[in-house]
Amino acid sequence: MSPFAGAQFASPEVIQHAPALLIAAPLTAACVAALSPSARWAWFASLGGALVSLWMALCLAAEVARSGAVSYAVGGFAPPLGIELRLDDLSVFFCLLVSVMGVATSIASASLLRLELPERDHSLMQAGFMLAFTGLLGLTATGDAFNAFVFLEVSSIGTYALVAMGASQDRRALTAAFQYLVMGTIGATLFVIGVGLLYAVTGTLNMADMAERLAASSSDTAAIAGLALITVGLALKAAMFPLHAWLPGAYSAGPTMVVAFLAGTATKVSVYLLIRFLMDVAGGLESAGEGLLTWLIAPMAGIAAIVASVQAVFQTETRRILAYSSIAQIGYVLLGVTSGSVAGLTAALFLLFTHAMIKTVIFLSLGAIDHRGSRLETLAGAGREAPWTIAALALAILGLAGAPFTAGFLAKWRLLGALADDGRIWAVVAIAASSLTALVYCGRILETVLFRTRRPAGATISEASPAALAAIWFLAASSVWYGVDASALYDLARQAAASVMGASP
Amino acid sequence: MSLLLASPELELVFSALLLTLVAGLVVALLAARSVLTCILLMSAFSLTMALWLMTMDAPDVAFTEASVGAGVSTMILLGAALSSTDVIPSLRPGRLWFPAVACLAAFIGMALIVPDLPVFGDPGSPPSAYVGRLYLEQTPHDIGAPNVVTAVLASYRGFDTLGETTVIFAAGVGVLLLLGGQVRSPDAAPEDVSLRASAGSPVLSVAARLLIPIICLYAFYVLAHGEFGAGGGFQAGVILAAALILHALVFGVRETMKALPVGVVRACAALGVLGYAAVGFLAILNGGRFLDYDALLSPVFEAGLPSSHLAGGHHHWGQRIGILAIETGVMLAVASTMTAIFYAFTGRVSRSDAAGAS
Amino acid sequence: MTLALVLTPYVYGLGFFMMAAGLLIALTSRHLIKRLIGLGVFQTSAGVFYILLSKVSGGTAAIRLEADSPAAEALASRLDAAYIAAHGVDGVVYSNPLPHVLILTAIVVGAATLAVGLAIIVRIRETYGTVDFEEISALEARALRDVREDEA
Amino acid sequence: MAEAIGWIGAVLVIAAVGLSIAGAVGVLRFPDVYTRIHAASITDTGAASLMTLGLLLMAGFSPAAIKLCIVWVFIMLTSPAAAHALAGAAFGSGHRPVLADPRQPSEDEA
Repeated sequence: MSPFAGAQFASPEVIQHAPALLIAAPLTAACVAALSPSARWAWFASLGGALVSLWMALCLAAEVARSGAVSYAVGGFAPPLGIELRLDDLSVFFCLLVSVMGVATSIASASLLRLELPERDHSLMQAGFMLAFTGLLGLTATGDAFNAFVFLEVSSIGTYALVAMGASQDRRALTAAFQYLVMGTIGATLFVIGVGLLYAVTGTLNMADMAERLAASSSDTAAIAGLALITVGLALKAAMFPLHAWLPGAYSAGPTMVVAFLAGTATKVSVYLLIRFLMDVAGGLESAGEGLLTWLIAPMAGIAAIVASVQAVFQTETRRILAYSSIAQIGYVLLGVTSGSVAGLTAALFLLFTHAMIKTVIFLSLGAIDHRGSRLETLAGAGREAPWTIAALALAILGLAGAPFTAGFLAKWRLLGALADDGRIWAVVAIAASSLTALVYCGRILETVLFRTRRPAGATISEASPAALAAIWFLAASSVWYGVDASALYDLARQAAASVMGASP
Repeated sequence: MSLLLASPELELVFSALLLTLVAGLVVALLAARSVLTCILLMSAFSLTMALWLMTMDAPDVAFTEASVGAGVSTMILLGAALSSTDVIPSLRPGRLWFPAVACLAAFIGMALIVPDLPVFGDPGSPPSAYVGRLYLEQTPHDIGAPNVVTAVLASYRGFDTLGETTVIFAAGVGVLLLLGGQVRSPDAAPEDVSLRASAGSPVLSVAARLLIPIICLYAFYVLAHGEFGAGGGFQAGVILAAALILHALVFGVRETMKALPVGVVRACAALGVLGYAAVGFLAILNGGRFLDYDALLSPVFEAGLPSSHLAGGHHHWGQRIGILAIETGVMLAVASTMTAIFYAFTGRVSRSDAAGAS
Repeated sequence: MTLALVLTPYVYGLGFFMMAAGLLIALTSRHLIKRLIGLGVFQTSAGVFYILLSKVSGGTAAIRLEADSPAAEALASRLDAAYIAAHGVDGVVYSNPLPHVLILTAIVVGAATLAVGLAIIVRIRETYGTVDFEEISALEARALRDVREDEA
Repeated sequence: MAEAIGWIGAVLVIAAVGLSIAGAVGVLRFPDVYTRIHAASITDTGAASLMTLGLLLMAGFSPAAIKLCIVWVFIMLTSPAAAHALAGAAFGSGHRPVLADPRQPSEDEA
């Protein structure tokens, strides 16, 4: 049972247009933010846009729970002529993920920006943030392959510049942003070439139509090549090993609000697209989708889980440690996705959501106490000077390490269980080894913030602002709540997984 | 008239020859050392590409490629590269082999699937026979515009175009964030970055005074003509921006900024996107789907318009007005974003020059 | 049609060659601006592929003509009636408009990428004093070493 | 009759192509900036005029003919102005015309 079954958040007239409003609201907010005369108004605009999107996502979740997948023909033209917005359980799951993280980041953003950038840049930063948010929501909602490319670019183009704005604190933000731009553009272009190959074979761009025609097509060399290109392109965007080189730089040098939002959403949405194309669109080509999953993605994910964790141990800067841990987590999630069972995919989605919450908490709290690209040691003694922020940070780190009674533990436990049931012992070993390694770096961070005392020369650390604290604690508390009683989120994930695998939940 | 028309097969050969020329320019680009050479080759590449696109029956794309690739892109590339035209050697061979092998492998992999791709010019291939053909058949009935490319761009796939306009807006936001901090007010505008020769050159100022209004007029022609021939909001926006940039080149950026401050330009970019989205909202308020132009006018009103399709005629007034409205939004957003980008780049270049001089 | 069969591998080959070359430039050039140019070539070549799919032999641009207008008749004069009947729409054969629309969008995206990339490069030059990839890497490595030595 | 006029137009277009090629050779082979600009701009205007004239003859009386006339007016307006600006910019940035034949170096150069 979906937790949203029976809920109704708006009148039917609004729900009818929810898929379009979901995307149009933050887009409007971005324009208003760019127009607004002061940073304060821009913040209100971005908060408003994010909240409306969250509201629409909730409406859609309820609607999908009630009557199955929602299809919205933009412009009134039925697919395949027009562009279709299509929300099933899986897309709604990701819509909720993106909009929750967007709202949390938006609440904290005003105080974070004040720490990092001059006032005159704030309204454009908010506009750029809203554009990235629009793009990611569009990616989750669209049912058209080329439209997905457009939204991929909407979410990326602004982001490159936003990451580069970290240069006011750390000049490496510029080179990191450039590398991110080159890699991101190559990824998006590979994606669009792949879509072109699928189009050459099927003659349509609508994903559902494409799936049908692929199942009926006789020769599929070009389709397989197209899917392979899409996989590589999205793997670049998702920072899948060995195409992850751009991520640590971007995460360690970008402005906090940008990194917190990206860490929680951008790579996750790429995973969504990967699932959508390989398991849904390629559904008719049994050999292609599954072959790519089994022989390309699974081994790479296993290596990523181990290698990235080990790399994280050897980093000296806090944010780099966390960036490598993100790469490892993407590895776990992909191992779950490739398991080929509903239980495995469910666990992967559950892990993905909890990890997004945890990482957003960590990056937001690090930013809120004004700790950026610097080394871990400078956090020494932070626990005494900013107890509230650090308490949330510590909870999140415990979740990252997989301590019992946190959502992180539960997610990993279920993932390991599902993989063991499928007989993928090597994947279980990889995740277990990686988790043990994670204990090392998580322990280091915890020890530094909680038990060490500040060196006399170090700068003082001040508590986060009330707004930021509210956002941080909301997410931290939910991650603990889902560690104790996961049923709501877990049901949502199972519903999503079942809808992709074509099984009844 | 028959002189203009070669046989279909000869056309394909001609097109393949032009594509060879384009690929030749890429080879030259691979070998080029100086950045300035690279930029000029890129410009030539775009222009040749535009010619090739004409032979491929894609005048709209050719128009865009020529104005964006050969025009605006070259200009901002030159603007950004002006102060470092030094030659930088290629990468050491030791660092080259892995990417080279990877690209070669990708090329071979792609070449292997050629037998599975549609034959060049085949009218029965899946892309040409399915959705593409449906657009050609249904446009007169659904939209009523002769140019099917405009119909698809602005109406059938209008949501894509909204995304495209947003991408341009996002680029403008990004460039203003990265470079725009310095050029807020006309007083703070940099020293004259106009062409050095233009100081006191009557030829240029007379030509510019004569041309700028005509270029603006042409931009609006391209905007309105998009329904019937090649053109549309995007191309019109680039042309409008070209008029402003010509003004800046001849009379100096400071003068242009006085007439059109950065704040106004930025607001126009946002208003363009907002206007596009507003058309979508208006359709929702009238009971249609997002961006459904048929719902823009109330049925009673449209039935009263001359030769409306609701009264048995063939004019789709809602579609027509909707397309014109969103194309105007696109034009506004594109023109102002391009101008903002130009402001940001020229303002910056002269600023670093000044820093170097002092 | 035999001519088209010969041309098919040739034109696709050229398109894929441009993709590979653009990718190579984007990944290996030392000059950052040249990297961006390579990226532009790569993006454009994706467009070339789409446009190759759109061409219909004997077709014309997708701007609807009246079936009995002189232009339509001139176009029809060089094709046989059976071909027009099979592939034409109201008596005229058109090329497929959909890839054109997609590539219009892609060109715009390319220009946007270029603008943001150049803005980042301008900032890099102001910060590091160079746009040579190798020099920037060396500068960063040196900065990292200095930090390590300070610690020690 | 119309056929004959069409052929004359075609000949003019081919002549324009020849002139363009000559201009391109000039741009590549001439010794300095100014002669190269000269080569480029003279063919720009000359070849374009021939080309539009040829196309006019081929098009006959039609809306296209009016557009061609307008195109010709703009080429006549922009091309010389651009050449002027280019030469001015070259002079402003320190390029000096080559006055002697470079193959026979004068004594003060050697």
